[in-house]
Amino acid sequence: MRKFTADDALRPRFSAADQARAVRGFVTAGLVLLAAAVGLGLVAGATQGVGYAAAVGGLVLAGLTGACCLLAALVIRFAALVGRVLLTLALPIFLAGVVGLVILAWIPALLYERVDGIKAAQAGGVVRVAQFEAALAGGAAAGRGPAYLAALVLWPLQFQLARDVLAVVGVVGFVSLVAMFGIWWERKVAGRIQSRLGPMRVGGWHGWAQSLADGLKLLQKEDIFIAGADRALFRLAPYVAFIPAVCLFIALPFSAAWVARDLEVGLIFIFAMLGVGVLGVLLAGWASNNKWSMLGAMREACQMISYEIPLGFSLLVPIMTVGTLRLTAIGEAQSGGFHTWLAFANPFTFTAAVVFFVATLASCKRAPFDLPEAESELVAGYLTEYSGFRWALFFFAEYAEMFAVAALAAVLFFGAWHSPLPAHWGAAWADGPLWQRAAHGLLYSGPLWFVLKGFFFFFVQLWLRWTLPRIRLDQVMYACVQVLLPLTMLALLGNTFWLWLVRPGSWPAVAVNLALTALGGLAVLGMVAIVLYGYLNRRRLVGPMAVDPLPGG
Amino acid sequence: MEEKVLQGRPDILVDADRDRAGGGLRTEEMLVNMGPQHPSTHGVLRLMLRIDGELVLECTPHIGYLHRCAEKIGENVTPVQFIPITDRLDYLAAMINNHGYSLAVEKLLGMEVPERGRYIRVIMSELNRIASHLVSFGAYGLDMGAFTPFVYAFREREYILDLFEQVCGARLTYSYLSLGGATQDLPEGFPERLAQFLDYFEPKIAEYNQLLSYNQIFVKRTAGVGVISAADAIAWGLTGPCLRGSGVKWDLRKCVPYDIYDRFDFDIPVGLPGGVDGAPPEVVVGDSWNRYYVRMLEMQQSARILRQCLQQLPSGDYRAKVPRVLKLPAREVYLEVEGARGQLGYLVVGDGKPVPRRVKIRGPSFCNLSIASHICRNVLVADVAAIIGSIDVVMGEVDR
Amino acid sequence: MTAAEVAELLIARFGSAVEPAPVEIHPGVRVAAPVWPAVARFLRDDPRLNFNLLRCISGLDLHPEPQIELVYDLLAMRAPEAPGALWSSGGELAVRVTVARHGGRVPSVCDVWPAAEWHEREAYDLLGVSFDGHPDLRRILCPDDWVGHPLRKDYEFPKEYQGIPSAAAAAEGAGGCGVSR
Amino acid sequence: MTYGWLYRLPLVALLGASALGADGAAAPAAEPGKALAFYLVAALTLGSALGCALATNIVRMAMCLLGTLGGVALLYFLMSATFLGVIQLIVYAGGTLIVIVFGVMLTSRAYGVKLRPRPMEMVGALAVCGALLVGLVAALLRTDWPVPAADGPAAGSVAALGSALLSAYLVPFELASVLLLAVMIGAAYLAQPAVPEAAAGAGSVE
Repeated sequence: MRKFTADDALRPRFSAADQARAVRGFVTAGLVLLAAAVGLGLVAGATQGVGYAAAVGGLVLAGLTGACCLLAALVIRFAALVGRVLLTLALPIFLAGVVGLVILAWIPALLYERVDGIKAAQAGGVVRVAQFEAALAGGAAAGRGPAYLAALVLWPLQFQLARDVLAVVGVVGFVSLVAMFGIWWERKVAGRIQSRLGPMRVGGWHGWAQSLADGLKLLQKEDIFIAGADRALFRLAPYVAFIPAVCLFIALPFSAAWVARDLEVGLIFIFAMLGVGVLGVLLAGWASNNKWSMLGAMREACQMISYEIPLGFSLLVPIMTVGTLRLTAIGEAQSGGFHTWLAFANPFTFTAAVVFFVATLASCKRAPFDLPEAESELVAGYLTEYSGFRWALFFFAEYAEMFAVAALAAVLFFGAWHSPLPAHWGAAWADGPLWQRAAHGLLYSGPLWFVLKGFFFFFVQLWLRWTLPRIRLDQVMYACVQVLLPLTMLALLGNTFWLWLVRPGSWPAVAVNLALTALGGLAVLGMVAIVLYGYLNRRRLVGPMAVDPLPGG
Repeated sequence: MEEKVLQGRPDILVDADRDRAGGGLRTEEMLVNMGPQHPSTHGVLRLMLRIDGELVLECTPHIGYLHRCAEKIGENVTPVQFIPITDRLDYLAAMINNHGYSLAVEKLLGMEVPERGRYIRVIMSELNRIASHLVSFGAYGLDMGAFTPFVYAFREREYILDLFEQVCGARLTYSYLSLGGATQDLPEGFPERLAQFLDYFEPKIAEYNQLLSYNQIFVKRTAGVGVISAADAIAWGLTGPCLRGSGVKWDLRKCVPYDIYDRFDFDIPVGLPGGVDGAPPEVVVGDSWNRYYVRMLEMQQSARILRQCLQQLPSGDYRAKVPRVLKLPAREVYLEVEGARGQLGYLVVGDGKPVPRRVKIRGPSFCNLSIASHICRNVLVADVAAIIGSIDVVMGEVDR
Repeated sequence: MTAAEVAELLIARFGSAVEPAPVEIHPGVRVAAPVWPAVARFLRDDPRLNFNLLRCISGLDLHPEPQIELVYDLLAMRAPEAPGALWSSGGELAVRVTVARHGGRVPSVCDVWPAAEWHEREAYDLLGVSFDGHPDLRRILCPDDWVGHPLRKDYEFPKEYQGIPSAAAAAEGAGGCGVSR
Repeated sequence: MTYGWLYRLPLVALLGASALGADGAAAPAAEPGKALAFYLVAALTLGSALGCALATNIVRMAMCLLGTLGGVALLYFLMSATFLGVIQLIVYAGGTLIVIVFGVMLTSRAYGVKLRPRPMEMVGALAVCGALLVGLVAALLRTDWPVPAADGPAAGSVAALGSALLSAYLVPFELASVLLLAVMIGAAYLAQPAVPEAAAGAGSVE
């Protein structure tokens, strides 16, 4: 069998005429959009008065889209070359991508900080390009040098709208990447757990392009409508599921500085979005005009409404401990290192952390709570009648939600974006020059740790999914009402008394903290040990006949 | 025991019963087709479910989607030609089908099979029983939502299929055991490879019990679900693991030994009451968990038989002389063997011609499935998958 | 207990409605259709016989004779004295009931052995034997609108089913090597 | 009488925004982007409210209701009353609406059922709505909309809201919770299966 490589996925075999037409189209669109961006920029720059934020937003949007169009034209024109380069550089791109994404997320935070500084120095109103230039050049406006270019780039960032547009673009991009990486990773993890390899072919290194190829496949699939389905709602459902999943990320803080909108009520905003996403599933189940879909949707509604209660109660514990709904504040409250993480503060926060994780499994429809799409009972539940890209949207939403709740667990209970190391070790860098601050932010208490922790809990979700059977509907309800709910209430009450009676720094607080910290550390070490054991014995465990040739074969 | 059964029932069902009795709040009933294309009906079984929310009020099996006129074909071809058709009955345990039909026709003809041929037959039957139970174990895990045991089961089964491939070149429909013995001798080194497989496989069963059988969620899903009493099991003609799961210690290999099964030392596992021999406390004799667990235990016993076969395996002819043209005498025979799913019976009627006048096949799954409508009543939709999976039907054999 | 002994018992109880059927290898008794449910109940409930397992119902088309013979294969499973011990076999028996090919009716034994339900449906479907008192006598393997009973010796395979040409029709065109010779 | 109120109508929303927003006192005229957003969201809210009234299919109505409720939540967000907006989403969109749709699904036959009001119902509804509209417009015209002090306490903040609920408005708050408790008990009582007559011991002869 011929090996299916990135060539096939990345280098579409289209005719030269089609290629030329596509390139022409994209170039035209790109140029028009860029021209529009320049025009808007001129308008905004010429007047520079108040109230041209709309023009600025248009400028950023048109500029980004135009650039994307031109990039697409380039990719199509040099498709063969791109394919070859991607093929050779697959591994570096893949590895650099993870770190690079985080850096990409970190740079704007630094830029915003700079812009805010300049803005504050100029006190009030809209800051002019010249003032930016002067600030960057460290003195009076200095002709048309690099400082001028930098000033042009930075100038729109003083408007919240421009930042918002960038943030939304970034969030959507991140969600797509998380979903694509998550799907590939789930398949790899599942494969390894099942003594298989998982995707190995597409793209070369460990099938890294599998999700890409799947996406291409799904895009090309026929978009099937069921006769008798409610078409409008059937079309609407994937978006109703997907948009809240994206909205989750708007309030999710990647670090203290990098959050699309640092809402005062960030925590319950995320909670609300988790709840609204269910409507998409309900709608999908109903609009499909299929009894299995309907059963799946009903299960989802049942499960979600029930599990919102323990989920909400377990959220109350960190809220009460820190005293705010602002996620960045909750994160900053745990900045001291491993032992200051909220989960290890007292037994009740630990309980709340466990309950929170279980409840999020249920709200994300992950095993063992994957009843809404239980393939052995309901065919595919609410997804039964979906195909192609609409189906993919549900999956994007699901994986985005999975990462979001995993990351939320990290923010609430496991030190948010802070590394486990004690804070004072890295304190020297935190106030150093820019590069030291950037490195500190990136490595010591920044988005890298946030993403790592998010993916750690994501991995735990996958691990459970590929190990446990599914529980039954009445058992789901039982677990919610008779196990989790009393537990969370106990945790809430206990936490109240703990906060009231136990003085921070007193010996019971310290002892419990140390014991729980040790427990957490042991759990992580145990996981590492299991993974190592499996890796070292990977040949022995599958038996001696794994590569048993046929007689004469 | 009745009380125990009630304990296994989830509260929601007891409530639902009460609702119906008292005419409480009710949702509308609807009819749902589970199958013929459904992941957990193991083929083309169609179950008509009348459900009230998640509660199944009535379950009517509809079969025949895989009817391929095996019996009609049997009346038109010679017994040797019919062997490949038997492969397609219970396609997960084709060797046992070959074995049973060969035995029936040999009994009709009064033919003797050489010793080595008999041992080869038992080896193949038992090996295939393990392969079949592995599929059942894996697929049952899948029914319960656990994907991983399925892959492990298929990995092990793959080794068995490799062995079969070395023996006869086929991996699913073997046609290897035929009139007079086997179609060819065991290949060189086969006993060693089989021993190697058994060394590898036997410890694995305990691992799978850890992974699935004793998993708390799995136990909660299967214990006390679809309980069949011993009397019901016999009345509905259940055989094989389904019958033994109900606590009836009955196995043709022991009770009415055919071929050379009286030479081996092995146990007949039966359903366990809760808390006995490592069974979880929730378990009831005759429930889905026991039907499943009997298969796990039977794999160990089959491995035991295989080890004894390897010790005793004689040299010599693997096949009796079979004349080119066989005339079936004008008499009839009904013979049953213990298949992977129960008693597989063949009725062969001869009338002096090379083709039989009538071939009738008693597929164990056909009888086992007939109890489905009886026990899939007042259960949850998820339990239907648990019950049908624990009965472990192969539609090729049900529909013939 | 051998088939001959069972036959003696039955004749003593039911008289001439039962006679031995000493078919070679597959011996049993022949029972007249009207008394068959009573005989069945006796076979199951009498402690000496205890034929509690109905293994199979096979219909034999005796064409060209205008009869169909139903063979009920029974097995006696004896529970052990001690709980948990191996069950033992109390012997097997083939009961033969003959019925007319056209319009013949046999009383159902579903209430004696619930296992008979599907077997009788199969005999009805494939051989066209009607069973009185069967709770749900429908076709089981063939579609509900199928014409004819395929296991009859004089069965002609239809040329088409709901507009779909059948394999037999195709084989006829190709020189004929279909199922029905 | 001037027509100034016509222009101020959308600004009512924005005034709150500038008053409650973290940025402090930006003049309303400085935020045409927000005005644009307000008009868009208002159109969404009104449009889906209209859809909810005109749709004949109950699930479509529910979805239109989602648009309306979401639109109102967005209006709250525009006014920087994020807490109110989020609560709106949790309680109405994420809770009530789901229960409505769930209830509709349980009746399973709702698929394909068309709900059309009878003419008399239409007339009645129109009359009530017309009266409501007249009343509201009259109230709008008569009220002199005060511009809240820009540097006042952040009235929309969660902490302030919480304190207010547990101090000044403690009695209404507790009354509301008692009401909800009563509703819960009532619901549990209604959902309880009726006691079978035999168990009740009443051999009713009819």
